[in-house]
Parts: sequence; C-alpha cells; structure tokens
Amino acid sequence: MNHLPQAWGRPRDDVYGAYDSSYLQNGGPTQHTQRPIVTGTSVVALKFKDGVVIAADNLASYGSLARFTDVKRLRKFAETSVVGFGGDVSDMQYLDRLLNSLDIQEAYGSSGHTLNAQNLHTYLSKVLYKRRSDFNPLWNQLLVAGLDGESKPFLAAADLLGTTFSSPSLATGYGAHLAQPLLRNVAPDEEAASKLSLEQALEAVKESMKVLFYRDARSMDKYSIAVITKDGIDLKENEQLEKQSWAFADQIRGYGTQVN
Amino acid sequence: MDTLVAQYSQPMFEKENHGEDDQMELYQPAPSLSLKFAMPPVAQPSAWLRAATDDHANPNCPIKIAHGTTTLAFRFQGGIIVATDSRATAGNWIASQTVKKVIEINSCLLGTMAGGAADCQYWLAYLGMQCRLHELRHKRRISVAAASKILANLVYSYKGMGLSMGTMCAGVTPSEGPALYYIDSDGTRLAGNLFCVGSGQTFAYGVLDAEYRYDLTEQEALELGSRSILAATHRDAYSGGFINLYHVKEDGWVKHGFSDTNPIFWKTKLEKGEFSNVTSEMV
Amino acid sequence: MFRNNYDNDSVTFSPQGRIFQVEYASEAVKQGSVVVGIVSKTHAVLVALKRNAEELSSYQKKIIAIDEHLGLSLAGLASDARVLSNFMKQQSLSSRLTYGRAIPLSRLVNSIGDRAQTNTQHYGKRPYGVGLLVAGVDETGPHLFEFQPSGMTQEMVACAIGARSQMARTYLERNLEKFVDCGREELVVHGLKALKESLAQDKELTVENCSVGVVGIRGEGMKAIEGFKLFDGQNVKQWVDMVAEGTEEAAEEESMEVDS
Amino acid sequence: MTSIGTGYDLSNSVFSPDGRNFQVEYAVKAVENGGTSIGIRCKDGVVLAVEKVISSKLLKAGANKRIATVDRHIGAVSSGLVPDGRHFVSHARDEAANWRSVYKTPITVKDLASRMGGYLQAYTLYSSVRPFGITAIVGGWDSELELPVDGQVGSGPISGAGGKVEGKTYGGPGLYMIEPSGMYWGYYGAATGKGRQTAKAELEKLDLAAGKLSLEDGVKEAARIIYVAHADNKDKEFELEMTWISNLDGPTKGRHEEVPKDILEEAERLAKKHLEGEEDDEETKDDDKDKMEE
Amino acid sequence: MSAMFSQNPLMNGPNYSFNQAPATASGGNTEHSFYPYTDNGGSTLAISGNDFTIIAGDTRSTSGYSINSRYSPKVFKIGGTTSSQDDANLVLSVVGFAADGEALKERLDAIVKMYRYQHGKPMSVKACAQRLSTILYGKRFFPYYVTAILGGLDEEGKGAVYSYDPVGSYEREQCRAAGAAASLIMPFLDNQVNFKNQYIPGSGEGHALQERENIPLPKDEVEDLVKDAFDSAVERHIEVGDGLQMLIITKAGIEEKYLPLKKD
Repeated sequence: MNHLPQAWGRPRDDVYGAYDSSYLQNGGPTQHTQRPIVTGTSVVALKFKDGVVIAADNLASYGSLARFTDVKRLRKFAETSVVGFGGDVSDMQYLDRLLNSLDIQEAYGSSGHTLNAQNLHTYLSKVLYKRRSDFNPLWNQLLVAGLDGESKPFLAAADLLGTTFSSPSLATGYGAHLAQPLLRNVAPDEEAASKLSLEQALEAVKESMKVLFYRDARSMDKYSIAVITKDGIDLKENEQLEKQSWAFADQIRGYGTQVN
Repeated sequence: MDTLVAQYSQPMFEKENHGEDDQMELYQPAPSLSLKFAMPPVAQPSAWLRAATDDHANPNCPIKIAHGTTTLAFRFQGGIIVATDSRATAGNWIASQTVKKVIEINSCLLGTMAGGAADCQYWLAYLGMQCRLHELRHKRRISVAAASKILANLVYSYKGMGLSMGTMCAGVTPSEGPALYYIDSDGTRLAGNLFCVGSGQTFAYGVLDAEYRYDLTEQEALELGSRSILAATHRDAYSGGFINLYHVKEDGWVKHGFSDTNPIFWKTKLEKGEFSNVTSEMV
Repeated sequence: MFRNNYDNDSVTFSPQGRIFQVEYASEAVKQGSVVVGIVSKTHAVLVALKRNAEELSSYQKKIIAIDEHLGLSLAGLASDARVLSNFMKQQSLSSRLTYGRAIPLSRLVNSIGDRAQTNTQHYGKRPYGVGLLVAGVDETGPHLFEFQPSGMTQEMVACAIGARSQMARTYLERNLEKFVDCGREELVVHGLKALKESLAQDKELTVENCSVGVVGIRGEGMKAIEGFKLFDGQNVKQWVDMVAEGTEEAAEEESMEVDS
Repeated sequence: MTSIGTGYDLSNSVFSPDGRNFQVEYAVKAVENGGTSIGIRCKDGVVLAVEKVISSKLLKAGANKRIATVDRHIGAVSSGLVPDGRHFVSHARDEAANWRSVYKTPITVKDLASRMGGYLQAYTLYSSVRPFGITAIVGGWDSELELPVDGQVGSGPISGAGGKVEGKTYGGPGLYMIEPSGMYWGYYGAATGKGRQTAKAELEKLDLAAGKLSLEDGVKEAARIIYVAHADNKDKEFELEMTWISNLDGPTKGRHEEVPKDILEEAERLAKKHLEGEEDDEETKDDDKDKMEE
Repeated sequence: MSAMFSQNPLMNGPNYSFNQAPATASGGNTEHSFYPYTDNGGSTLAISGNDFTIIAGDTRSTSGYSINSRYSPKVFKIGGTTSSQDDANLVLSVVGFAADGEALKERLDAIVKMYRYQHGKPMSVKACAQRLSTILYGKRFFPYYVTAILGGLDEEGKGAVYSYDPVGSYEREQCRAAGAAASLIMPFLDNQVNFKNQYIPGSGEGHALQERENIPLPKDEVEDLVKDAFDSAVERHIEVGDGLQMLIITKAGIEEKYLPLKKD
C-alpha cells in the first residue's frame, strides 16, 4: 500500500507492478478463445398483437469473408420459442446443443413442457452470465422470442456479458443502429406493438432486413424469418429479400473512387 | 461409486448450472463473515483487480471504491483520543461527507478506518467477531495487542491481493493500560503513542507532533485531536466533512461528538486567530 | 421382536426379495401423529394433528411452507423431514433463479424420491424415517403427493399417513367422489373430519393441536394462484368448531353454503 | 435354495461355494413380485406396456406413470422395486445425455442397453451396495435416416453425396431387457414381473421373429397380453399403461410417446373381449374334456 | 504549473525524492483478456422520511450511445413470499452493470427468502443491510460493478436508506443518489433534503448566520423532489430518461408509481 499522501491507500508499483491498463481495453490482441471467429450479424425482432416476428440472415462471416451462406441462425426451442443468435457461430452451436439437452430433460416429466420463452430467456441469461463470470464468454448476442406465462408476446435480449433487456422491438449488432429506429417507428411502445397486425409486423421486419442488407457489409440477402404465435412457430429458412432498390447508391459520395 | 459414475455421465445442461457455493450459501443458518472470496478467473487476479479499481493510476477506471481519509489516535495520561474526518471519495467524487470512520468493535475497543472503506468495515467486523469469540472462550476480554495481532495476521494472509486498509486499534485493558496499535494491509503492526493515518496524515502529524505531550489534560487532548483533524481537512482535499471524536478510557469509550468542520473552522479562525492565510471577509 | 439375519442394513435383500430396513423405516412413519391431505379441482389442503411432548411443552411443527405454490406435512422423524424440506426449498428457489419458474410439483417430489432411494441402496446410509404429504399447485393444477421412506412417491387424490391413519383413510375412501368438486372450506372440513376419525379415544380436535395448510388456484395460469398458507391456533377455530361433536350436521350445511 | 442360511447370502459380492451370488438371486425375487411389464418389437416400432396394480383407491387415476422417457426416441419400463426403477431411469437419462454431449447424436438402444447393463453389473460387485431390485425393458427406435448432428446449422452439400453412401439404411427398432445381474439380451418380445410366464407364452405365439407384426397390431397384442397375464392375479385391480415408438413415418415420428387415449381404450376393449371369449372357450373346452373323459 | 493541479496522476505533483509517478506497463508478456464489465447507465435515488422511504430509478438501459430498452427497471422489491413480491418489506436499487445488478438482486432476494423460511419472520432492514455488505465484499477481488441502495423501514418504523460502494462499504443516510447522474442529483439533494448551505435569513451577520434546521420532509414533498431531480437529470445526462419508477415504502406496504420522463 502506498503511504504517500497524493496516492495514499493505493497499490504501490514496487509491490504490485506497474499499472497495466491493457486489462481495460477491448481492442488489441486478445486470447484465441476470447474473440469471435466465425460470426453472424444482426438479428431483428418485433412484437405484434398475437406474437413475435423474428428474422436473421443466413450468413456466417469469417472476418470480411462471407464464409458460410446457409447458416440458420434462428433456432426453435420446443415448438414454442425461437432464439435468434448473433455473434460467434460455434458458441451458437454450443448453445443450441445445450437447449437440445434442456429440451429433452424437460420432456421427461409427465406434465410435458412447461418452459415458455420467458423461462428460456432467464435460463440463457444465467448461462451467459456464468460464462462471463468465468471469463469464458459465449460470444453471442441473442434474442428470445415467444410467449410468456400468460400467453402474451415475449421478446427479450441477452448478450455475452449476461446483460438482459426487453422491448417491443429489438435488434442486435448493426441492427441496433439501422433497424431499431425503423422498428421503433411502427412500435414505439408496448401499446403500439399490441395493436400491430401480423402483416404490418412482417413488413416492418422485412423492410429492416432490406435496409440492413443495403448498409451492413457483413449481411446477405438470403434470410430466415419466424412468426411465433399461440398456434406455434412458422419458420421459413430460405427467404430472399424482395423489391430491392439500389437507386440510392447513385447518390452516395465519398467512397472509393468517387471522392465527391 | 456413484460419484465416479457421475463424472462421466453428467448431462450437458448440468454443467452450466450455478456454482455449488452459491447454493450452499443459502443453507447457512447464520452466514458468518467468511473468508471465501470469489476471484476473477485470470492468471493475475491482483493486477486485474487493480486495473479495474485503481482510481489513482487511472482516474477513468470503471469501479471506484470509496477511499480517502484522515484518522489519528494518540495515547495520553487519561487514555486514548481517537479522531477522524468523515469524507469518502471515489475518484474525485465526494461519495460521502458523513462516514463513520471510527468503528466500535466492542464497548472497550475502537478501530479506525482509512483506505478502502469496505476493507476496513469488513475486517473490523470480522475482528469484532473474533474478539467476542475470544471472550466467550476465555471468559475475559481480549487484549488490544491480541486483537490487533489477529487483524494483522489476517490481512497479511491477503498481502498482494489488493486490500487497502490502514487502521488503528485503540483500547484500554486492565493488563495493558491504554494501548494503541497501527495495522495496515501490508501486514505491518506497530505499537505506539501516536499515529496519523490516511491521505491527510502529514497535515495532522504537523499539528499533533507540535502540541503533543503525554500529560495533556482530557480537555486539552480532545481539543488537540480535533484541531489536528481540522488542519488535515483544511489542507487535504480528500479529507473533510465532520470531525468524529472519541475518548477511550478504562471503563470503555466515550463519544465526543460528530461535528461539522465548517463552523469549527470559522470558530477557530475568528476566535483564536488561527488560519490567518484565509480571509474572513465576505465580499 | 423377532430378529432375522437380513434386517441389519438396507443393502441386503431377504430371500423373498424384501429389504427389511426399508420396511422398518416405514414403521417410523406410523409413530408420527396423523396428517391428512386432500385435493380437489381447485385446491389442495393439508391437515395435521400436532402432539406436544408433555403438558407444558409446545406443539410440534407438522406443516411446512416450502414455496409460494407448495407446502408439505410430515409424519415420522421431524429431523429427517427438515433435511428433505430444506432440500426442497433449495430446489424450488433454484428453479426460480434459473428459469424464473415455479418448480413443477412432480419434478420436486421425484427429486426427493431419488434422494431417498439412494439411501436404500448404499451401505452406511439409512432410509429416511419420515413420510411426507406434499400439496401444491403448478401449471397442471393442484396436486397431492405421498412420499415414503422407500423413495416411493405417488400422486394421490387424498391420503393420510401416521399413527392410526387407517381410520382416516377409510373416511377418505368413503367420501372419495365428493372431493373433486369441493371448494376450499369444504375440503378443509373433510380433512378435519378424516383427522378426527384417527384420534385416540379420549382426544378432541382443538385449536392447539390442529394445523391446516391450504393452496389453490383462482383462475387460469400461474399468476392467479392462492399461495400456500399455513393456519394455526385461533386461525383454525372456524373449521375446528365446524367439525366439533354434535354440530356435525349443521357444519355440513354450513360448509355447503360457503361454497355455493 | 439349499444354501439359504449358510451365510453366503448375507452380503452382496460374495460367491457361495457352488458359485452363486445369492443377493442377486434375491433381487430377482423382488422383480418377480412386481407388476408385469412387457415390450414388443414390431416391424415399424416398439410397444411397451405395464400392469400397474392399484394398491389403494386413493391413488389418482392415470397419474403415477411407470414408463419413462429416456431420450426422445427411447422409453424404459421396469418391474420390481419402483424406486429402483426410477434410479435406473435417471441414470439411463444421464447416459443418453452424456452420449449426446460426446457424439452429438442420439444414443442407440443397443448402446444404452450396454451402458445400463454395465451400470447394473457394477451394483453386484461391491458389498457396500445392493443389486437393483428390478428387471428393466428398454425399447426405442433408432432413426432410419441419417440425422443432422446436434447443433448443425447448415443443410450440407446441395448436390453430390457429401460423404453419404447412397442406399445405405440405418436404424430400426430396438428392444432389450436388463436383469439385476447386469445381464442383458435383445428381444423380439420381452416380459418380466409377476405374470412373465404367461406373458412369455403369449409372446411366443406371435412369431415376432418373422418381423411381420405391425405396430398397431402390436399395441393390441400388448394390451391383450397384459390382461391375460393379470388374469392369474384377478383379485387386485390394475391400470394398463402403454407407450410406443414408431418409425419416422409412423404416428410418433420416431419419438417415445404415450399411446393415445382412443387407441389405448380400443386395445383394452379388445383385450377384455378376448379374455371373456377365452373364458368361454375354456369353459367349453372343460366341457369337452369332461365329455371326453366320459 | 498547471500540471501540479491536473487530474492526471502521471503529472500529479508534488513528487517526492524517489519516483512515485505510477509507471504504465510496457513490453514483456502481458495477459490480455476478455473485459467482463459494461455500463448500462441510468440513475437511482433514495430518500428516507419519518415514516416512509422512497426509492426511485429511471428505466432507460443503454450501451454506449444506443438505448437498449426504455423500460428496464432498476428498483426491486426484495424478500417477499410470492413471485409478485406483494408482501416484501425491502427495496433494493442497483445501477451500473445491469447483469451484475440482476445477479446481486437475485442473490440477496434468495438469501432474504431463505431467512424468512428458516426464521419464520421477515428480515429487518438493518440485518439485510449488513448481509448485503458481506455479499458485496465476498466479491472484493472480482467486484460487482454496481452501486446499490437498500431501503425499508427500521424497527421504529422510521424510513431507512443504506447506500453502498461496489465492494460493500455502507452507511445509513437520509438520502442518496447513485449512477450516471449521481453528480447532478446529489448536490440538489444535499440542498433540498439536508438543507446544506441554507441559512435562516436575518439570523445573524456573516459567519454568524444560523443554518436552517434539519427536519424530515413529508412524503408528498419528497415525491415532488424525486420527480424534479429526475426531470433535471434527464435534461443534462444522456444516459438518463424514458421513465421514472418510484417505490414508496410505508407501514401499509410498498406502493409503486411509474411516471414518464423525456424520451429524447
């Protein structure tokens, strides 16, 4: 301990070694296991009056390389919930197996499944938080979509640190910047979301996927989209973005050779 | 045999469950102050901890632990005077102006708090527990020497891990008379007549050394303790708030107020003519 | 008592394939004072007879609340029950922590059943000397389970265990059809009547020696449950008075009114 | 049982001079007192059935299931000490889950039987434990298609074999019975418990080895056999519990599920009818006999 | 000269005879690792009165400059027997890293529930305050990145507020603001709740001016103060806004109020 007044009570360099701020940095070289390698980009989701719409494209990138083009990042859980994964693909696969194992265990009981989307989200956030506390994070941002204990639409997010939050519309990665404003436009609050029809919600989500494809360099025009309602899950894994218009591209200045 | 089998056939989801420790914690009827601490799972926990919490080396560090202080204690013919300020700082932010830095371990033993506020509170509470156990086991009060040694040994075992604590144990026992010990988180334990501890220690020493005599009267001693803290709060930015004043006597300690420094400062200046570097004009 | 060679421990089968230690443990249940449980479409109740060691001592605790949605009553070694109830409390807390969900009753009961079974298959352990009735509600409605020292757990419509419980069981069997449509008050009265059947000659039901635990559902879903509540002392007076001798007929009518 | 009382039967893991492990034999006695369980391996699925003797009127009807799901595609039932059966199932589930976490694919019925056989055998090795007081029947359907590995995200190569051999078939029904000694065999039709002798006799009549019995008929046969086996024990009431696993095209899509209520009731109706018919037959037969004797 | 007073400790003087300026690590093998914290912004506030305690927090959750959610509560009831916590008697607010906050809340809640199960009575605020301190200190070397405030009514029925640093030092106070806008709200509270730097007009000249007597405020005034404090904080801090959640603890139980805040 330092006894000099201006640093009283603080650690001494000769005892503790020099102050090493690299522990605080996010950038810089990191350990091999502690950084995502093959990644998926945004997941977007929006609640509507009977359920939730969730979508993610089918791309897994290796840095700037569009490495795998048929990666399904929306995973079903027990025909009642869908988890959308952004971030590291291997960690996503691990979580998928974990959920598989949980699903089997749940089915043992005679009363059958009782884990709803809300329970699932709680469980996943606990897993993520435990892993971050072990400094062995599962490098994902995920959205859990489904219905809660009262059969109302449920949508919540969890990330590699275990942070959780819920909102009428959610988007991870670039989606948080590009898609979220569009979604908040149609559903600024829970009340507005509870009035949305399925068609409106689908349109808003598809529009968001399109905008993301325009501007997110790590995205793709082939995507998966799921609608979760009381009646079950309607998951389509091979959708194509429609009615794209690149007219705006003309107007873009300041990139590549077009300097002004 | 089952434990052996379990090692190989545990289902996957069970590996991601909460730690057993967390669950055990719920079982304890009266969870005592334990010596089990969660450690960051890195090779150099102390360096990691420092990166996250050392607000001196990095004012922008994320976690700011409450710090800072001036505390003092001295022996005189009538017992021991213990005085502290009451400010806690987290970085440059004054986290509190009302911290009670004198910790009443029991009716006859006081501890002071400088450095990490939580470290002091926790370990002095732990010491209090040990002292009580000592009393129950041996049917007499623990000596100040023994108490301070428990504390010193304890923090010494955590040396290098990032504790920050500078404390004084003051007490009067029949066997020792007035006894005063200084203990810090390096494991140092010293007996002495007077100590000042904390970021404002030099300023307090200045006043205390100049005026200290063993044969001070009780009134003089209290006044000196208070005046020394006042000097420190005046010159040390990390000290301030209130002056917390205690007098430890053979039959226990007596509290002599928790008084705002501001009126005391002006009283000292205006009535005694000290602090003449400060103007009292209110323009 | 007659001794044989096969009753020294719980890891030895008799030539008939019996395990005497486990059967002896079941005898310990019969040493405990009687407890009764009944379940209807909407409620599950536990009713227990408390004993005091001597005139001036306090009455033992026969019913323990475990969580919002369940409680148990015990007959036999109270300290063994304590171990099991702590374990159940921990399991139910852990389910709420991990999934944000009230633990399904059958799963909880099975977990103590499995624990008890282990004690009957390994040397150096002894079977639990206690029987439990576990009453609660979960997503599939109200339930009542019986737990036996052998690790056997069974779901019941009504049950009585403990000293002289055969009389209570006879009462329950006789009135079995009535229980399904009973309201909460009626169910408690039936429980007390069954309890009364098992009383020793010179004993009476009093507010001192009765405990009642009630749990039920108010409507659909887990949000609308009537949490497990324990009634003791003056709080059981209304019911004890109803089944008091001589007023039985009146009570019958009264209780009918309550429910209608 | 001449050696009873000579002391070699007091501890598990001890051989008697004539090479028997009495504790295991006594465990078999416990099995023989339990309700009858059977399993039938049909050409397109497996049926499991158990006779649940009702010990008390206070039991909730239809609750207290005795046939458990081990993994999505495997079920298990046992006769003997019920809590031991639960121990068996809980370990089987652990084994199945462990298999998945190692191989990322469902365990086959055969492998599960092998692992559980090993587990039960271990309980005959030590004096600190006792053998399982159950005989368990494990039945399931190993997927006939090559399943995606757990956690697989893509759909594999769009064209070409991609490492898959054209025309190769996989999987099929599996039925195994595991005894307290740890010994296990594969069966076409398995029976254990109190009524095993009768049930075995009935099973043998079905010519299961020919592989012609359909799952739907299997359900009816299973119900009938349980009813017939119970006939020796008529004074006690019982409840029939049945589950089945079909192939991927069948009614359960390769999963272990309870037999739907309507099918179960129909099978029970037929079983009862058969039983009444049989009684009539017997009576007439008796009459015949009498006549012949005359 | 300005270096003498700069906030940069590297240049912070005066220097002593041997070099004390903290050196920054350079070269050699340094371990880089995953950074387990983030700051989710927001602010909380607690004020105790004679027979009530109010704990409030905004409901915005942020990461960096983006808003995660506009309704993410920071104030929680603790230790009730039901899942809705209807019969709780304690309130905890946490601000900082939300996942740590959530973990802390659940841990405390489980412990308080277990206490009730084992002792058959609810935990007192005082006991809970001490227990919370030891929970936080248990993570002394890997701290919870949260500032917690615990509120309830003490044995005499008076409002009690306990405030904590991330590793568990705590203190009972009249009022406390924590989180992103603590530095905006706390001075306001010092003045409006503790009447700091308020003097009685005409009570004397210069230094003889009498301080305004410190009297506990009534509930409705405190509610207004809380609202004003947050309205002001929202104006000047980007991480605060969207909604104000207020839990008011009185003898009758805990009342929850939700008021909108500006959403820009």
